[in-house]
Amino acid sequence: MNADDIPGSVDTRVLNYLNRDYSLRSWLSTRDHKRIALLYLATITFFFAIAAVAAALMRIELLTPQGDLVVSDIYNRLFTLHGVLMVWFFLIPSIPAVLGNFVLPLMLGARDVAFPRLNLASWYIFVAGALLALYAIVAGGVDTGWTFYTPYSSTYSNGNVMAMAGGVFIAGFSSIATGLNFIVTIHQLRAPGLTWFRLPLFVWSLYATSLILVLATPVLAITLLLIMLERFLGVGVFDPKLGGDPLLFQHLFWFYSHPAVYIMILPGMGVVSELIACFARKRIFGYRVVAIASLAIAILGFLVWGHHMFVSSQSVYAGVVFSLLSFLVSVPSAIKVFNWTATLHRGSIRFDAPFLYALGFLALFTIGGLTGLFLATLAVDVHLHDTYFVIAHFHYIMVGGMVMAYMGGLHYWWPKITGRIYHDWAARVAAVTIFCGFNLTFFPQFILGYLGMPRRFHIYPPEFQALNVISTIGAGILGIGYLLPLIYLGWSLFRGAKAGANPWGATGLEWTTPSPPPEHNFDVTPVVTTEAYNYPEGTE
Amino acid sequence: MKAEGTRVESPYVDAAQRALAQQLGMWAFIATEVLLFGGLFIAYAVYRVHYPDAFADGSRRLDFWIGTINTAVLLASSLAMAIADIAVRRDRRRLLSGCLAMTWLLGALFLVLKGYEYHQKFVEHLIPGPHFAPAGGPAAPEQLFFVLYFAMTGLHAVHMVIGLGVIAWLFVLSRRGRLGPASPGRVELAGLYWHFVDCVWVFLYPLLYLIR
Amino acid sequence: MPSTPSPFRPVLLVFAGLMAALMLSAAASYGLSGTSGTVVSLFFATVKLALIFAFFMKLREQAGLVRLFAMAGFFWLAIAGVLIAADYATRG
Amino acid sequence: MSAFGASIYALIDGALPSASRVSPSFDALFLALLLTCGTVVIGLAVVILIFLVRYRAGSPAPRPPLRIPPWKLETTWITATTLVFLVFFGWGAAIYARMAEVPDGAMMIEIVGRQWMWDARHGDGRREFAELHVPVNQPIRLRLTSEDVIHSFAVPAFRLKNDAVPGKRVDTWFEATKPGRYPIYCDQYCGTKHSEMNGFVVVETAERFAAWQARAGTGSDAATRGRALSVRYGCAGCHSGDTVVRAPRLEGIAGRPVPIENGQIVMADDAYLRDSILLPNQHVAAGYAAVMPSYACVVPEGDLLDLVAYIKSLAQEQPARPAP
Repeated sequence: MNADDIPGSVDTRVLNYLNRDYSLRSWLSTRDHKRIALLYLATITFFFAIAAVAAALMRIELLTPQGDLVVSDIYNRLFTLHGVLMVWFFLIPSIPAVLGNFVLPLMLGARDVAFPRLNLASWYIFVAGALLALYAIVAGGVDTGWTFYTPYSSTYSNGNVMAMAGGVFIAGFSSIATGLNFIVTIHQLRAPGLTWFRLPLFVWSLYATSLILVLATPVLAITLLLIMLERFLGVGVFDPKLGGDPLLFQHLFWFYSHPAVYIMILPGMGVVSELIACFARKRIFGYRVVAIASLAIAILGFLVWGHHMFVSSQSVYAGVVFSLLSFLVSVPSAIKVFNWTATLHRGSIRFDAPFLYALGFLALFTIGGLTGLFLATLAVDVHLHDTYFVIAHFHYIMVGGMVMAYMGGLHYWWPKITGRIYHDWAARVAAVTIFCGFNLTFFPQFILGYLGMPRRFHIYPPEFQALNVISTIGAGILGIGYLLPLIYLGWSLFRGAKAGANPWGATGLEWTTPSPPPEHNFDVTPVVTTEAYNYPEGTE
Repeated sequence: MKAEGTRVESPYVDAAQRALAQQLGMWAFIATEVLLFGGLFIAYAVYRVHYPDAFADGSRRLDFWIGTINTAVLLASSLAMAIADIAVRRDRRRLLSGCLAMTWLLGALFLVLKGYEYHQKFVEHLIPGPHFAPAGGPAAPEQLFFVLYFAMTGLHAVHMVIGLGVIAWLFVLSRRGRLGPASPGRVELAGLYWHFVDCVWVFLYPLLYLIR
Repeated sequence: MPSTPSPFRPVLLVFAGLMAALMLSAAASYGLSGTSGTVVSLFFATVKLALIFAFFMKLREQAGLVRLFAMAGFFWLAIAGVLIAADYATRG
Repeated sequence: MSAFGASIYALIDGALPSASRVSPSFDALFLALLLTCGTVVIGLAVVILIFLVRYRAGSPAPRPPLRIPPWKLETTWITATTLVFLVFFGWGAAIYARMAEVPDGAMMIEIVGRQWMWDARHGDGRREFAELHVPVNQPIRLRLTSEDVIHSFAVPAFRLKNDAVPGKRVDTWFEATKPGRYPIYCDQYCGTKHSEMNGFVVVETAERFAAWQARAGTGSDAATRGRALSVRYGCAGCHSGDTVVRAPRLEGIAGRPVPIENGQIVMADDAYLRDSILLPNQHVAAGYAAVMPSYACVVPEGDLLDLVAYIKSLAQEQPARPAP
């Protein structure tokens, strides 16, 4: 029953996790972290597509200042759908539940995550939440925005707030299950010799992410529960007519939702560390600083939520405190950018597609992070708050940062996941298209925001039209950029060349096992004797 | 082995590693629960400071004796659970199933008393909403107190119901002789959960019943 | 069995302590009100929590890592509480 | 197409006027941030590009080990970043503190947000919808509130923004420095017609503002409207001398200390009057039974302002009877 038995296998066909059983039942009852990762991949791709269509409709609507494509109510439902699905049903599970699930045990030299059954349960919980959210959309939609601000969401909205909040509430438990699983896995299932400071940086970032998942998500859960209770009873704790305080909702909501931003970006940072080390053929500069910066971001990230409330009439003193803490949390992020840049120095750089995505991440995340400073600066935020500047800023982080990293990671581990290699030039073209389309879409929105165009505006003053048209054209290019990978990655599944165990010549335990990996990941439990990214340094 | 399609169920090297992993997992889950209830406690604290009179008035409308007796009942059920945990390690099977039964019964008694209290609140028009009409007129934001009362005790009761399900399952296992010193993990983990739910009530009791 | 101290002695003593704390807390609520009443009743609740965590949940005999996990939830709750209080305490 | 052309022109021209007392200091800070961040972005991009070319795989560039110890580099850029960040924090906080402090002698205007319009009430009782006339070079205190959901009163030309939260009244201020017409937006999503909840601030010279006041007529002032409302809501039924249900008289209460049930004394300021209507049993006047129902769901925010104004207008009348 242990790993030593496997070499005795007489089967001529090489068995791996994909081909050992093709039945649907074997997929739906699997406890294999690699298969669960693929279940997540299929699910979130579906939700990404729906949310992207909503975004496309909004961008087309915003071609003209009048509301001529859809009426306001529909527009409001579109941006709520886009926000809710993108945040909770795509971004938050994207890197952790897909790439993390697949790669984490491989990186640790483990057979699986600590609680395989819980892992499968988390996917089912996720699907249950997603179905409820889909029901809310199909049954008429929700028009609160993804932030569910009270008292609009609790009293005034006539959308299916109960179902949507319920869907997010349920999906939250899948986040908690994943986070809990990862934390215990990283503590308990590291291969012999794999000490904390020998871990790949992706593992560090997943650990930091899991901390947030476990400690922040329950606060969102209880907040949504209170909203549902308020809608159900007709009275509730956030109701100003009862003496309740709508700002308390914002505090509790952002206590989750600001750290949630780090749930979305930290795993991206981890992936990018892997990519830069691999394609520059160098150990990440300042490895320990980068590793600890992940934890620092996770912890400091809990102290800054009040910067979403500078103009909400929270106390001036609280505003000052939150502003200071927000600046402090940006220090470790800035440090990471410097360290990645320094890693390129005297490296031996190859320009494969995953690395192009990593470069895209570096550029866009830097812009996104620096514009965050504008919003952390109290006086400047007063002007920019709730304008398109904010929209542009967080899309630079979420899409420019996270989605770029996700795509980079997907391209990097694709040969490991599928055992096939995709067409490299097609992937490079897609990376460049996405980068250009993205900037064309979102850079004009910084200017729009500076000029004062509020977010969530369906009809807007005509002087904002030119920039909106540019933005919509960019969105078209971005959309094409996202369609390309579907084509060449799909094509590679059938026609792609077979990938060896280590097509990139990378270090890391996941590259020591065949592609696709066997069901138990490793024939022999690996023993680690070196640090991560042990590339030959110096001359080449 | 391979041809039969069996797989190594456990990712662990040995039972000790597995036990520690489960401990860690359970405590991480309890940290999650602390923050889940914590959101309610924070909302409570904010309004309690804002409206001390309304909260004192609301508290006076709760049944002090049911609250106190229920606290004692829960503490006793925790004791039974703690004894069960010792019993399973010493392989005292009859004591184990007896203690599990005791834990379950005391937990159920708690819920019955709680249900009776909810019924009382219904009769006295203390359910928040359009029919909220306490005798003698409410101190104005008093509905806030009752919304929080029902949210906090309701969430706690949901946890109790889940706990009762788990303990009933353990009881069945113990009657079948499936619990013993070789694998004390299940009783121990269920115990952690049960004691934690108890701890939540330990705080709900003074915050809801003892304001004067 | 009779010669060695009963293995159940510690938990029974803890239970006695819990009941004592409960009774003191209930009795105190008759004498005290307002802030002092709140402080006293929360003190007794904390005593009960500490007893349950240390003995019933056996935190006393656990590895340091487990204790760290047990504290994490309370630490993060304190973060939320302190910063929210910072807003409410300084509102104009 | 003409709108399109105009929008391009607006871009070139700098479509965002700077028209309030704080906007120049805001603009200076914004520019400093923009230059700093722009330098960092361009600097990083240049460095990265150089590395990419020079250290591409197979290039002949030598790659000797680094001679500076890494910890020196790390401490340098950690310290530098932190210091730069602290400068911007302090700068922003200083301006923010100034924005929060309403200057003395500011002219008070109450703004009520409701789905989906801005309702402005001047001190002399004039009301405006979706427009706000103010004189130039005169500090204006805005008292924001909302009747339904959270709105946000934003005037980009003044770099001004504050949420209008139901159940709260929050003060903010501005001082316009250039006559003109500047758009008001609602920046907090507030429902179906959120994007149509717009308006204009019309800043005029003192003379033209006086002319506007004369032209707009006096309108009935808040206190007069409040008197009518007090009849409509039945306040007078209890709160006048000759009724069965005894309740405190409203005359001479505003601005005076009131003894309440638990022996404390509270000052009958705006907040007290307002709470007494919405949460009457919170501070019951000594000697009276707690019988008044809450008007929290009955009186909209706008009417509440008028009622409070009415009660305040009675401040100088005969004092309330001492409690029996």
